[in-house]
Amino acid sequence: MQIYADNAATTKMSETAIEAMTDCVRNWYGNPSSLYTIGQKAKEKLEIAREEIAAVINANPREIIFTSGGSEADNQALLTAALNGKKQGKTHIISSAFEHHAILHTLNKLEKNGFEITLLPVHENGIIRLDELEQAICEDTCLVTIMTANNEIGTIQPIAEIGEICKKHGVLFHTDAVQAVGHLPLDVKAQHIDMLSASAHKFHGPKGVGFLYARKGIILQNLIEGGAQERGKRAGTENLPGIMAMAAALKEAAANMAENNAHLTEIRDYLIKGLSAIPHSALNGDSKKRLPGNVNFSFEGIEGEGILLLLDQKGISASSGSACTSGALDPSHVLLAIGRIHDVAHGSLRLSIGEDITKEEADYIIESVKEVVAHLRSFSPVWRDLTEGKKEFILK
Amino acid sequence: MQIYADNAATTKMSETAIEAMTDCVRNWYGNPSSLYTIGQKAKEKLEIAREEIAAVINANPREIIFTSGGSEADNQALLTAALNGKKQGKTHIISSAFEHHAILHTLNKLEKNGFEITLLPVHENGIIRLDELEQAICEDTCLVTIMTANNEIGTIQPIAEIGEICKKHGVLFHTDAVQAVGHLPLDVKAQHIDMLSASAHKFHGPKGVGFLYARKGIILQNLIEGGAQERGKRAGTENLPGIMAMAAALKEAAANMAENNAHLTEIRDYLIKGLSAIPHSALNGDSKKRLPGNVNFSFEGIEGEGILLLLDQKGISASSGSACTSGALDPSHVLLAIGRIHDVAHGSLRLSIGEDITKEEADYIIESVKEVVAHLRSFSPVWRDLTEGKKEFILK
Amino acid sequence: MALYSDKVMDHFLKPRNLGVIEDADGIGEVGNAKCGDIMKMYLKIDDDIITDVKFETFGCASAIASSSMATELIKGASVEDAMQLTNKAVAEALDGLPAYKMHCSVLAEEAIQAALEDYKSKQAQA
Amino acid sequence: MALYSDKVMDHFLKPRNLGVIEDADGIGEVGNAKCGDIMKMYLKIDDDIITDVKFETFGCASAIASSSMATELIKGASVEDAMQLTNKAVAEALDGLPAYKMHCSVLAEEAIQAALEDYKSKQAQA
Ligand SMILES: Cc1ncc(COP(=O)(O)O)c(C=O)c1O
Ligand SMILES: Cc1ncc(COP(=O)(O)O)c(C=O)c1O
Repeated sequence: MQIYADNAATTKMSETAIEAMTDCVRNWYGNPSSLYTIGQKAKEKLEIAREEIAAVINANPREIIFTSGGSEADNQALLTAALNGKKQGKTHIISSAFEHHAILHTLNKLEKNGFEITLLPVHENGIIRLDELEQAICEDTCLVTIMTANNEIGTIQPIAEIGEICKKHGVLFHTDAVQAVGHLPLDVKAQHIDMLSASAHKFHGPKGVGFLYARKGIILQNLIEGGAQERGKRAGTENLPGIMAMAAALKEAAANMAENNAHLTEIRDYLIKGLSAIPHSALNGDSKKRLPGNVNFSFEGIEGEGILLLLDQKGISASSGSACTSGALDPSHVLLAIGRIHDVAHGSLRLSIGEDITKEEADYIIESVKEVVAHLRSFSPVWRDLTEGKKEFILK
Repeated sequence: MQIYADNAATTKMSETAIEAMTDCVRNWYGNPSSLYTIGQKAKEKLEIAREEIAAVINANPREIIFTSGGSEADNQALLTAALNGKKQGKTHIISSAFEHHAILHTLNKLEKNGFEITLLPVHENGIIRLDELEQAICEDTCLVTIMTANNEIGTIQPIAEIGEICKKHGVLFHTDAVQAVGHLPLDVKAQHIDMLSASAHKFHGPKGVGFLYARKGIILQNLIEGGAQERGKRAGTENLPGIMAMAAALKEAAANMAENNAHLTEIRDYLIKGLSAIPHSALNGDSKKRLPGNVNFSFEGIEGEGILLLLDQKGISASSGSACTSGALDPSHVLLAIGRIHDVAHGSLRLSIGEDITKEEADYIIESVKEVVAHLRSFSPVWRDLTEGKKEFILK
Repeated sequence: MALYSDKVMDHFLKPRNLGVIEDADGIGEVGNAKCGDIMKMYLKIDDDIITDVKFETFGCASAIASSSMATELIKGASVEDAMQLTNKAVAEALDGLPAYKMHCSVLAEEAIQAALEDYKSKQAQA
Repeated sequence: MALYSDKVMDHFLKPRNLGVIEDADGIGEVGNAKCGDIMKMYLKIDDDIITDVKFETFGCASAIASSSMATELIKGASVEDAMQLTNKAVAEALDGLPAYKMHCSVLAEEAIQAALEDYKSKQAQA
């Protein structure tokens, strides 16, 4: 059996998206800035894509600029808020402890440049507390940036409530919605979101393209200077095949969202139930307020890479921590942020299932994980110490 | 007849490149950072593409990082040189007056941040003078950035000699080779190039992907912070379909370069000869030291947009100035830089022909341009004044 | 969402009233080559009615279309009515112009005004 | 250009000498769970010859493979020869390890050393 269960890292493009992309490279190859028919046709396609994407999050098309992905959108959003804040003498930014590195590393850079950063705790359930957010806001605060859904443990933040609080205090609110767009209903107006980042390859669109929503009135700062594309806010010849494919994928995802999520949630909960039978294991993050496709477990006494590679041998693609850091030695900052101690954080597994997953596949996953965990524990000195009572179990 | 003659704005993807792209989205959809087989296969493809691209410019694969295009590569190269220069107290940058806006606007930004910018004149032939370059270099100079070939008039700079001079003075040398890569032979070692920017869609690769070459030893500054992709120098999930297609397109372009250029040069010179028959017209830029596919003329007494739109009616796609600025009212900064006065600069036409152009098509272009120019002149008050002797012709 | 409306393209491709009137009663020229637009209007006026109008334009497609449309709008009108012609009317008659091309319609209005002023000052002298 | 060499994968998937030796003559344990790697080595030594060796490892694939390979390399060797085992030899025998995984081979070397030291100190006491 072959089961791709790492859709949080990247997804396979949908047929609709592939068709939109190949249609574009064959038929709409003009430069949207060119005046002749071939260029203007491309421009037309570009603006239709913008409208379609804006519609999905209830934005105005003029509030969408296209980027090369989620990281670029995050960087530009933070740079914008920081520079605009600085002009008003405001240099305090609030975020959360378990943001994606595109946010955290940018905040580090801003910190070096004199900004003060508050990272809210995300607690055991992987959700920030609104009272703590409100307490953290001060006169100096120019930005709150909290991700819509976490990429590792899938927990969903109370975005509308955060938006409300930010609005009340007159503070900009950005959300990294890379894991949420195409998977959760979003409404930038109703949720009072000022800026939002998205990346196409997380919802069956192509890699290397994303978008940044910025509410009318926010003057974006350029990350990339040059030509006058994207109303002068993002230079570079537009990646029209990518943009058209992103729009096609997002439309499709939005249309099927309710159906997909009902199915995903069912299988997710089935997986959670199945894996919970493994002794001394624990689900990471809130069991309900999480992405419909996300399952994340820690297994005591073993290390994650072995789990992955053995599952790979069984045809299952999964991850441990985020893809970006799986080469590193430190355990996931996300798992540490929800209070998992190092020993346990090392032994974690993320399954991010796709919409076409079946119950049979879920059964196969459960059986495979059980086998793999048992195998790795069979020669783990840590597991021996735990079972022999020389050490205390952390996960009961 | 349908003739796409705006290949300097963007090219149509080659079949080889389209195949590489669709192969990737169907078969190599994994995230190269993932540990399982699907991810590692993607990683393998990524590194093969890097090797193929590096080979074409005689670089080491480790010296190539992938970007979202030429603009991003330009921005990152300049930012890198500027920040590294500043650390050594060097804040002077030399460039040329007719660089692409991705360079010029970034230099503007650096100027606002305390850098001193010298823009070398490019003279009537559109080529900088080496003695002027050498004179401009001072103790404070941290970067020379001169484009390999100009995007509007196609003139080619003496890159190896510039590299030599920079090396002699210990100054970093970056070249925006967006118009040159895939069209001219380049050898970063022989030409002493420290950094080089390229964009795939200019050589029949996809839009939205490019690369930055940075010689070993140059510590790149991140433009986009986040994950550890591209050795930590450029965050964001790799656009593997774009990268594989770029590699395929570049390999193809390199393999056919000599043949393509012989053909293009012949047709280019044929077009130049044919269009020179139009009275009071002039070729812009050196007639020999120019891209094999570039023809750029000014026609006195008329304005460029009309030329374009009438040619479009005849099935010919061409441009006036660069695509990015053709919406603007100012004439091209490139034409002004080579000394064309406003009146004449407004009436310019760029034809950037593709490798598959035929002599018959060239004849059709010549006839069409002649007709269009004659038509527009027939009701131009400027042309009347010129022919009635009330004004003096600038182009003899 | 083409660059220009069909009307603009129509007037650009088939400009109405192209040319000069040798014995014009009023001539107006506005704009300059440096900015990329020059319009010249020729009026034939009988009994305060514009009986003929011709134009020459150096400029972009929308400048050409604006001149063409402006001549259509004032042909057969009284001098007084023609004086009321606004750039907005020209742009609207063309089914709109891109924002950064609105100055073309302004030039057309100004060219007509200039030609009418020329006519009036000639009348005054006569 | 897979993540790991075939040798590493082979030793990870089919680790040699897995388990414990109940009456071991030397036991060494290195690493800690916080860092994500713990290796425990058990030696049976007769006449200064390592007649049996077993290991347990908590850690990534290359840690498991390094332990496995290290046991293979010293099985049947004299204590003196085993003392010479370097992490480089382990990594080379595995056809290389990624740079950021070299510490796994270091751990394997250290675990063997620790077990041998344990054996020696027991010998000295006896
Ligand atoms: C010389 C030059 N530099 C940079 C660029 C920017 O490349 P891109 O549009 O792919 O970002 C272009 C083309 O637009 C160019 O011609
Ligand atoms: C939450 C989150 N933010 C940002 C990103 C970055 O997106 P991209 O890799 O498309 O730049 C990712 C995925 O990698 C993500 O999961």
